[in-house]
Amino acid sequence: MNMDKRVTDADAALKGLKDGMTLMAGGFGLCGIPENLIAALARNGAKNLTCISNNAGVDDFGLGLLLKTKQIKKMIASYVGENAEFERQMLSGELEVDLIPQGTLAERCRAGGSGIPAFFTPAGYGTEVAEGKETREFDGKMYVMERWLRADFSLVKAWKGDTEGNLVFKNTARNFNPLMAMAGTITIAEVEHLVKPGEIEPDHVHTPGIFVHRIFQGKNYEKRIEQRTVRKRA
Amino acid sequence: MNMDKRVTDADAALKGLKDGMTLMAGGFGLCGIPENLIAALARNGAKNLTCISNNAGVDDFGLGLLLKTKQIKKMIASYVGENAEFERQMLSGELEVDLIPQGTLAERCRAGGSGIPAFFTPAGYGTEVAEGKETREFDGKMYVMERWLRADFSLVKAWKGDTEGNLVFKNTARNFNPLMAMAGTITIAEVEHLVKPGEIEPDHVHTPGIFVHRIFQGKNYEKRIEQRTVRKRA
Amino acid sequence: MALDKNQIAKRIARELQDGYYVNLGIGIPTLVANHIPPGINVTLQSENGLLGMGPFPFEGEEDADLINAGKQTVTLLPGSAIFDSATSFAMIRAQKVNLTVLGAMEVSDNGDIASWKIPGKMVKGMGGAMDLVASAENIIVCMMHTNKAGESKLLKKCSLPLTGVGCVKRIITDLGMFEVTPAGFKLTERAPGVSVEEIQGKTEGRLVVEGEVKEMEL
Amino acid sequence: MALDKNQIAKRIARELQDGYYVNLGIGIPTLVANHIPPGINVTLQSENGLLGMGPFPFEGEEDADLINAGKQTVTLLPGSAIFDSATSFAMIRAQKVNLTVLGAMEVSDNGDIASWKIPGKMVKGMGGAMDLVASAENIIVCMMHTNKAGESKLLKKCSLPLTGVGCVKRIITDLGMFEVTPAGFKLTERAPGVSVEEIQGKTEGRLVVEGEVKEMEL
Repeated sequence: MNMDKRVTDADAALKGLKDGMTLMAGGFGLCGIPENLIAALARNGAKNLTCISNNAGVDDFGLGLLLKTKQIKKMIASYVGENAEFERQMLSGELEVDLIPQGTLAERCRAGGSGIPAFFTPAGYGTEVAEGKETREFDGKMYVMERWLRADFSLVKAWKGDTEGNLVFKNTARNFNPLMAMAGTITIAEVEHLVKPGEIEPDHVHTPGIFVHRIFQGKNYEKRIEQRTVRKRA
Repeated sequence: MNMDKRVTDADAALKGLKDGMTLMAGGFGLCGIPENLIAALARNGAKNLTCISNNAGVDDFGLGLLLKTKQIKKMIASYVGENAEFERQMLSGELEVDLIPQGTLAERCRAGGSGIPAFFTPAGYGTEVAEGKETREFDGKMYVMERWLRADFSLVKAWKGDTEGNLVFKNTARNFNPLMAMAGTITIAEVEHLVKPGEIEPDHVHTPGIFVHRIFQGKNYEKRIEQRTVRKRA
Repeated sequence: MALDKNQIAKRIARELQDGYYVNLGIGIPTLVANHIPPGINVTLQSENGLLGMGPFPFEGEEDADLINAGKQTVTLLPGSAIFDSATSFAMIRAQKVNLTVLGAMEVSDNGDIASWKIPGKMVKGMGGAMDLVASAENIIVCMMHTNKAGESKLLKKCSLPLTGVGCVKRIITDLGMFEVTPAGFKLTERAPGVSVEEIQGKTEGRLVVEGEVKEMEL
Repeated sequence: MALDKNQIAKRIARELQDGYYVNLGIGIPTLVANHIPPGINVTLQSENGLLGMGPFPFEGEEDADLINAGKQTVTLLPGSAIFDSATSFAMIRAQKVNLTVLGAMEVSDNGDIASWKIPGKMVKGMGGAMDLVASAENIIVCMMHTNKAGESKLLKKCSLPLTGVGCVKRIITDLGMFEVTPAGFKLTERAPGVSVEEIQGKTEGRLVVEGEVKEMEL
């Protein structure tokens, strides 16, 4: 073993990224998004990107930053309701948008990282999501055939990672990150804590290092909360 | 929350098991097999069972015990080379056997527990495994369509479990156990350490409790080693 | 009198059974968690990857890494489990979740539901709703009986793009509770003080009224 | 002189590149781990759910819960990861494993491989071999050049049930190293002291010999 996958920072991690590429970005809402990599992407300036992510950020954070700079040509997501600029670009036709069911999105990413080119799911049968897709009955129920999703670059955020690329996520910041990590030709992980091999229990690894190609410790995490809901102490 | 899924022991856990049912049993070789549940099955005496398990145990341990008592009508496995009685029953036609690629077996169990009735895999294309199955080209490569596998009862073994059914596996005893846990109409987990809710970190759970219906602490684990390979100290 | 949102949630909560795993959608469904009857233990599944969702955190204890599918800060409970989005929808599609409660814009009398898009106007996306309605064996839709213009949301045929076909089994509105049957919406309970005639007048889809329809107990 | 098993393993080990993830099959392939050249870091994947497989344990430290795909007791290394069987074959099918080394009963000159069954006689099952050969971009097959009866195992067409079609890229036997090309088995190296004529005599499939064939360095 001993494969040191460290790169110096987010900018260095994006080496090889080109206009027109397909990217995946982990996160659910603003929870578990690769903040450093998104900021570096905005600096990088690559254009005509296809972005696959469950959401599109908010106007001034997350993938919203790349919408502002008009680097995104097409967005594949399941829910984009938090972003006014997104809605404007979509309704005006500036932005291509492919909205797909959340479970289908998750499974398509996993399929891309599992060598499964297609699978059947019940989600979306009979709706416009199934238009143009093969449908089939199994055991009396109707299903839609969905294809895998893969990315030139997958950008994920983990809580902890070691230099071999093994990743551990924290709470619901896990979400799409492990699935997108599997589906990248080049997968970059930014982590809050970069540790030495051996500091993560093998049984606690969520993403085995084989799926990760570059890793670095992120900085200045904002971790913005979208809906701060609290209760009063009794 | 607070769903107590405890049953007293392996015999009680098998309540409702009937002749002719389909069972899954976790484990790879003798590593991570549900020892207590297999012993209880032999006592239970249910017949004409279809067993889905990566291997068939050895002559006097693991699923080999159920071959001896001729409770198994059909075996679905990927590798059965360690069991002379198995080979005898198979070659004589007493036992129906469906041998399938190991990765396909794992994925079919996961599919059964994921509501995915069918998927495409490259494994077995052009071989007798693909006979009678749909094949299709995706992006220039040929694939075989495989169906999900589900079981009336899934028998799994974990290292630790809580009364809500959350499971944690140890080292390579994990193998097929989490996948088969997903695919059972009734999933029974035997664990070496049964603990209270809250004693397992939510981030460390390998199998969420929703997949487990009955749980008990096993006893007298033999954990037999098939190939004891060691090195001398320098 | 028509039910308010909390009363709708309270009525739905009476459908919970001990040991249920439940997925509650955004909006009125979320309120159901506040009305779980004593003695009934249910486990809440949040499709962003959490089983055993606890209440909102105390002020100052919010964790940005711990939210529910509505992006609200929540807490863990003893026995909670965290998992990725693929595993989350695996358990949904494999029907391990016993009850799904969600909102809708329209429902048709054959059980179709529309909830995610108003073409050219509101396009937020379906999130996990399409997976949930296509998979759940037990779905309760809750919504207002009419839209802001006073038009029925219980229709012969949905006018908006569908979220799922023939999947809704039960509907609770501010006016009553309905089962979807081959003959149409069967009225099973009236909101207290709401007449069958009022419900008939506000229901565009086929409505089935058999015998005396009892008033809802709250 | 024909190579022994350790020499075959040693020659294969020279194909390892720094940073490779490698899956080694049961038998001769397992021996490759003993010959990894200095300065080359590779990570061994065992398809029962282990990345970063370490050496056999010291006597008395065997753990029944920690085995490799050959069911041998092994150890962990700093940086090892454990996963379930579906994830294990996910990484195999997604071609994250850089090199797969496995044994065979027969190989044909178009790259077909037979390794799992002798009908009516030996039916152990394919284990993970079908997944591995159908997925790996880089497969080395190692085996004896002939069977116990002295018959060639490098054939025009496999006589036994196939494990995979057109997937084998390279073969190492006790007699030499071969690439599978459209014209057949191309001899790239001879075992020390083994003549091209001997190899030709023991190869039933199409053999391509171009120019001087160098002797293998060990």
